[in-house]
Amino acid sequence: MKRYVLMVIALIVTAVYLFPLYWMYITVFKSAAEMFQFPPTFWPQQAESHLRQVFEERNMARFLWNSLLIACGTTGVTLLVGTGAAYALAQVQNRWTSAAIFAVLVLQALPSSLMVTPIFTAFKGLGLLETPRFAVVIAQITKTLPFYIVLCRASFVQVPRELRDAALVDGASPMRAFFGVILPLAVNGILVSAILVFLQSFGEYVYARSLILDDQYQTATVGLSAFVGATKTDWIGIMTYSAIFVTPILIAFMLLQRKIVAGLTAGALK
Amino acid sequence: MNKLLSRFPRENGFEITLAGFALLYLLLFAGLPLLYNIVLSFQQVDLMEPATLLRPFAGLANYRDVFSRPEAGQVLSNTLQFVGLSLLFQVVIGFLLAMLFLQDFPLATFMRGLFLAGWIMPGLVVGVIWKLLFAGDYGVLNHVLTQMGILHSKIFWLSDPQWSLYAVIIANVWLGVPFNMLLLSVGLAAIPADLYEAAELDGANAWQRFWGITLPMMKSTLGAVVSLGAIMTMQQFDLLAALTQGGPANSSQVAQYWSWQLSLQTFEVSAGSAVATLMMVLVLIVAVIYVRSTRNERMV
Amino acid sequence: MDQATHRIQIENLSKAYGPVQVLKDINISVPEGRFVALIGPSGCGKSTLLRTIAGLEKITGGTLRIDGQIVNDMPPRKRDVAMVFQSYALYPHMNIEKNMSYSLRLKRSAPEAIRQSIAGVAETLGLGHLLERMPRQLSGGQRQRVAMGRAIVRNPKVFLFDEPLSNLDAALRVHMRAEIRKLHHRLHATSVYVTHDQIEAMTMADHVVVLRAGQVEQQGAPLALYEKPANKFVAGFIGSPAMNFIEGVVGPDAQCVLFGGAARQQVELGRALPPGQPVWIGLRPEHLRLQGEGQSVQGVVDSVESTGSMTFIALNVDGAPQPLLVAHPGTVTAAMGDVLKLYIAPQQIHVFDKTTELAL
Amino acid sequence: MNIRISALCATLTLALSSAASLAATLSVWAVDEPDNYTEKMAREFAKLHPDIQLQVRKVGFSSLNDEAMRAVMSGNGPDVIPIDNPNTAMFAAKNALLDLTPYLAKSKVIDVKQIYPGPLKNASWNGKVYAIPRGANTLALYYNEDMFKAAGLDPDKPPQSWDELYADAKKLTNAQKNVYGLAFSAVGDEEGVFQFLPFIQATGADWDKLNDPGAARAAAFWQKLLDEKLASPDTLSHRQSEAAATFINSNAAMDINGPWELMAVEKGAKFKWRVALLPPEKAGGTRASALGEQSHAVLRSAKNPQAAFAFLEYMYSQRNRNWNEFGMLPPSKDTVTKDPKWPQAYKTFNEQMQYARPRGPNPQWPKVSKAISTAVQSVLTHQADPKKAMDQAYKTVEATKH
Repeated sequence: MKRYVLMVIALIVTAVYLFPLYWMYITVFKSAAEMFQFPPTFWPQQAESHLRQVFEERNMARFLWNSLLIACGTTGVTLLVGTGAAYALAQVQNRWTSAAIFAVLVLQALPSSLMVTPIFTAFKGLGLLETPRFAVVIAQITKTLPFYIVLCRASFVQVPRELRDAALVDGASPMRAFFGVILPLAVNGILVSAILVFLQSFGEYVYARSLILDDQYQTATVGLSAFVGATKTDWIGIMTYSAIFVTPILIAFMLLQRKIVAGLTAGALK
Repeated sequence: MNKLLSRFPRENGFEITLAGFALLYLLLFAGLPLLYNIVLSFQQVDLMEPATLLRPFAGLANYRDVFSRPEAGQVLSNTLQFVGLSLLFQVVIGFLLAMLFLQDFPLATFMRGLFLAGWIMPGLVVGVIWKLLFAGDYGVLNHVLTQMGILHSKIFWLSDPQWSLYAVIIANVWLGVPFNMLLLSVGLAAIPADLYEAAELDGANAWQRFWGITLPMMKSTLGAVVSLGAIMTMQQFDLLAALTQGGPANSSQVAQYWSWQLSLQTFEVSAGSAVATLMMVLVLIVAVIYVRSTRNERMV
Repeated sequence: MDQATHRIQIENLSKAYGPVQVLKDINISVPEGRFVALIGPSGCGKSTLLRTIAGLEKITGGTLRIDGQIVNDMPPRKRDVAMVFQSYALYPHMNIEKNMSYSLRLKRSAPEAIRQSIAGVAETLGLGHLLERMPRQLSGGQRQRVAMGRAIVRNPKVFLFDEPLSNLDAALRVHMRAEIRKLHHRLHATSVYVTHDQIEAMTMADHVVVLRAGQVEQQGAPLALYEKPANKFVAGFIGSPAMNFIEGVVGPDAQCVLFGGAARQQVELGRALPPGQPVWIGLRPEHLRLQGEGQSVQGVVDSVESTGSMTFIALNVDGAPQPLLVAHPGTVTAAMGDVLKLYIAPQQIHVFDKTTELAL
Repeated sequence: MNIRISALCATLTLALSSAASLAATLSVWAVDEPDNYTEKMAREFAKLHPDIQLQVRKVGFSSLNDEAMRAVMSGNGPDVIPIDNPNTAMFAAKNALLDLTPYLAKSKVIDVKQIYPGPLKNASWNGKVYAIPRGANTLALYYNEDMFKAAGLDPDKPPQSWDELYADAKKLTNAQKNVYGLAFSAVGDEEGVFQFLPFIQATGADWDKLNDPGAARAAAFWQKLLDEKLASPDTLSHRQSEAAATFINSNAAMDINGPWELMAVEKGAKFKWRVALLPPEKAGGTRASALGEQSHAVLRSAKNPQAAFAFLEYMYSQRNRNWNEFGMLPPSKDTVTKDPKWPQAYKTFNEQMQYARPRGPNPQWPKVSKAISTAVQSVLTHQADPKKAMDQAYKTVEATKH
């Protein structure tokens, strides 16, 4: 009985929480007049949609592809660079590593919107603006890396130290011990952190807006911002665009969520 | 760098290489821009001049300028409220949800998964959705609250200076709750069940078990969650840009957005950099808290 | 004995974390095939010492030789030592077979050879039917065996044990103790065994090293430590129940010790010590007799506990910081408040200097 | 039409796929609205000049200034940028723009003397021309005829003074039906300032005369409209386009807006509507309106100034299409608009244009703008008294002059 009471509570809470998402989808199918109605309608009365039109007119295929490439690149490099660092900062614990963690946090102190001017200037000097998507990847990593290190470090801390010792005594080099024993055990945490990094960079806006100077490399977030202009605010269009933008991630997430959540909760090794 | 490396115990060579690479990357691509910002805050800057570090030194004039502005006090108070309230509600709601979904009931895992969906939304998208929800005349939030009898007249969330900051906070809490729940779930799952059993045998009720076991065992997780949350909240920008842009009349203005407006809208780069530098001090404090919370986290 | 026959030779070894000395001037030699126990209270540095032998901790002074070769800077993988951890440290993501074969696979031994050695060891330890299982599917005792097996498979120069039995229940612990001992007899493998349980040390080891605060207090054969403890610490640490101590002063005749304040008592030592010297006298509970003749110590019964086979009586004696414990076989009738006499032979009395605590 | 689109697509693919030859590359920034003017023009221009390799980047209107500033600073700018007209002075004063005066002297396409003085003033700095206005726009009063009639008002007599505007708005407001009398934008950036300036200018004050009591009167008038809920309290966060949307969807009976909304109004409005001149403070008093629209400038760092100027000439040459295709008023006297759409609106906006006043020039316009919008918003939210707020803004504006 108690289980079903809890379930009902959880259902209500979840429904309330997901309401904004519902509202986004419902608005997609409303007409402008209906959207401005008060009291608002909770179900579109004469459903219409401009999914196809928005997708094509806004060149979303191209934008989404660019977003995907950038997110994959960012996630890949973050994993490559960050995993080892997270492990190192979990494994070695002394005042130097404390200082390093401190540095990692402080180095991402400022929002991208304030970092972008010096980064733009520097990238121009380095010639990185010639490869705009790569430039965005490089810039985004400064945000995702600290975040990833901090998250991932926590899962490395969960791996008992004695396992590494055992591997070393068994004849593994520190590198073998890392790849053969520690990495497989932290893989859940790594996976989850990587997914979060991916999503974070898929939704990144500021660096893409400023570092990509050619529209054919532009990302979906920037495409969305073009809707909100001085002389035009097309709410239905914005919601349609947003829905097209987030639905693939939502679906991918739904498919993966079992694994993610299971990985998270079973993460603690005994 | 070499001298620094030599001070590490040599047996950790492999680990040092790993960490060193990441740190070097961050120093290069995040450290230098940061430093640039700090330098600017002590200089007289004309943005149009070519990029150079040699500009007239201004001492603390930029800081005095920032503090002498009429909106300075409000921005400070708003920033503290924005960070403090966002964190408070994110952590409390996240904690409650994490505990709820840790219980055994049908569909628990599935629903928790759904919850995380909120977090994968880009800040910009969340911003525009909430702007629609908050709309005073036709927004659904006003309708629902009125129907429930909580409100008697519409609140103009984004235009009423008494509400605008809280509107932004509400949206930010919405955005941050899944992340908090996620990390706190992991922490909660790591608490051995026998501790609760032991406490129950000792006659502790649920409330006492929470204060006696859950909270102390979650100390380091909470430390991490709070400090990461604080840093993420101080970085929140897309949401502000989409919702109120600091308005009306600076009523929802917070440091990060103000700094951006000064630097890149009115092109008072020196003042903008000074605000950014002051923000870094705040982050510095949070980072200290985080690093302290990571100590003694290994119980083995 | 020359160095070559010593598997492990530790000379003046020291280890410091920054300003904190955790090991000081350690000298231990372990001949081939010997079973050495490192024992001491927690925090004495015994585990650290073991880890320095494994190469998991760097030493900051002295030399450490394995098979005559200095290994101070040698990484663990080159030392050819095997270690059994307190938590067993089984790789959770590998099944039992993979766990046991990990080191051999790292050495790139032939798969057939690996299979054979695993089969052999599994047979010996009775793990044959568990090879496909994952560690989490095993009971504590089984895991412990796997940890042993993982070490044995390698046929290393040295076995290191870090409190391997402390996570087992009492019965299993006694059983495994015997089993490890049997294995050692069969394999004749040089072993260093860390424990805080002196019974384990006494029953299993050929050679016991007692550590305190990073220093060796005494080392030698188990019985030698029991019979001739070098100081009050070792005397108190070795033996169960622990030795009783009474504070006293050597009498004017140099032959006896006076103690007990107003209710003056004395015991004969059967040897001469400088008169007037303040001392501790040490009396083992199992040496105190309720019936007998000759000299005795008198006390008031504080408590009586009987296990059936043994009766433990605690008596309050002036001059003893703790009540004197008597271990008496069988059952004894005594009640709280009774005054009892405890008989003891002079040669069974240990005497330690009051200040240096060294045996006299 | 179809042919044109496919030709466009062909050019587009060509532009994206073929390797760049630097000598003939033309890099253009475009703001995505209205109706994609700059990008459309660039594509047409590139089609006429196959040797030119076109690169277009869309920039959000709100980030135009800082993106352009960054581009100038790093020397990595495009050849042609759009500038919101009050900001030309800022870029020119910072020496970022190419002085077009010598080019104009030789030009056979652009005759500066024909350009209306307002737009020209907004495109010049220190007597030199730095930009070519692509057109002009101004604000007027849209109103819903059906609602006028329903409220017993005469659609032939739109408000002629602030008092009438107030009275009409009051009659038109119907809280039960969620209808406000008036919609406009007081949002906290340039858009809100753009809407506010006509009101203070009607009183005799101006952006550099905010200490004039008229400025406080204008602010107080806006305050009254909001306080009495004749305009939505969300006016403070509505952009002009959102204000227009409430008008189009019959949630507001009148709307102060520009010609760029004509197409949206025509498409969306399910009622009869008209456009009237903005009312002066007192009937028969000074009329004023804002002067807006983007101009196009060539950056000093442009690699190909000849081609860039040729592109500016091309856009200017197409000015006859401004009204019908893009909802923009022409930039010059010699423009001929054939069969103007929405003739009533065309006439009104053209008339209103005579009262349009340029913003600035002031090389620190963004700072001026920010000061004004903060003042307006703090009055509307009752955080400051109109007089005090305007005086404070005046001081800030004065400080930019030194």
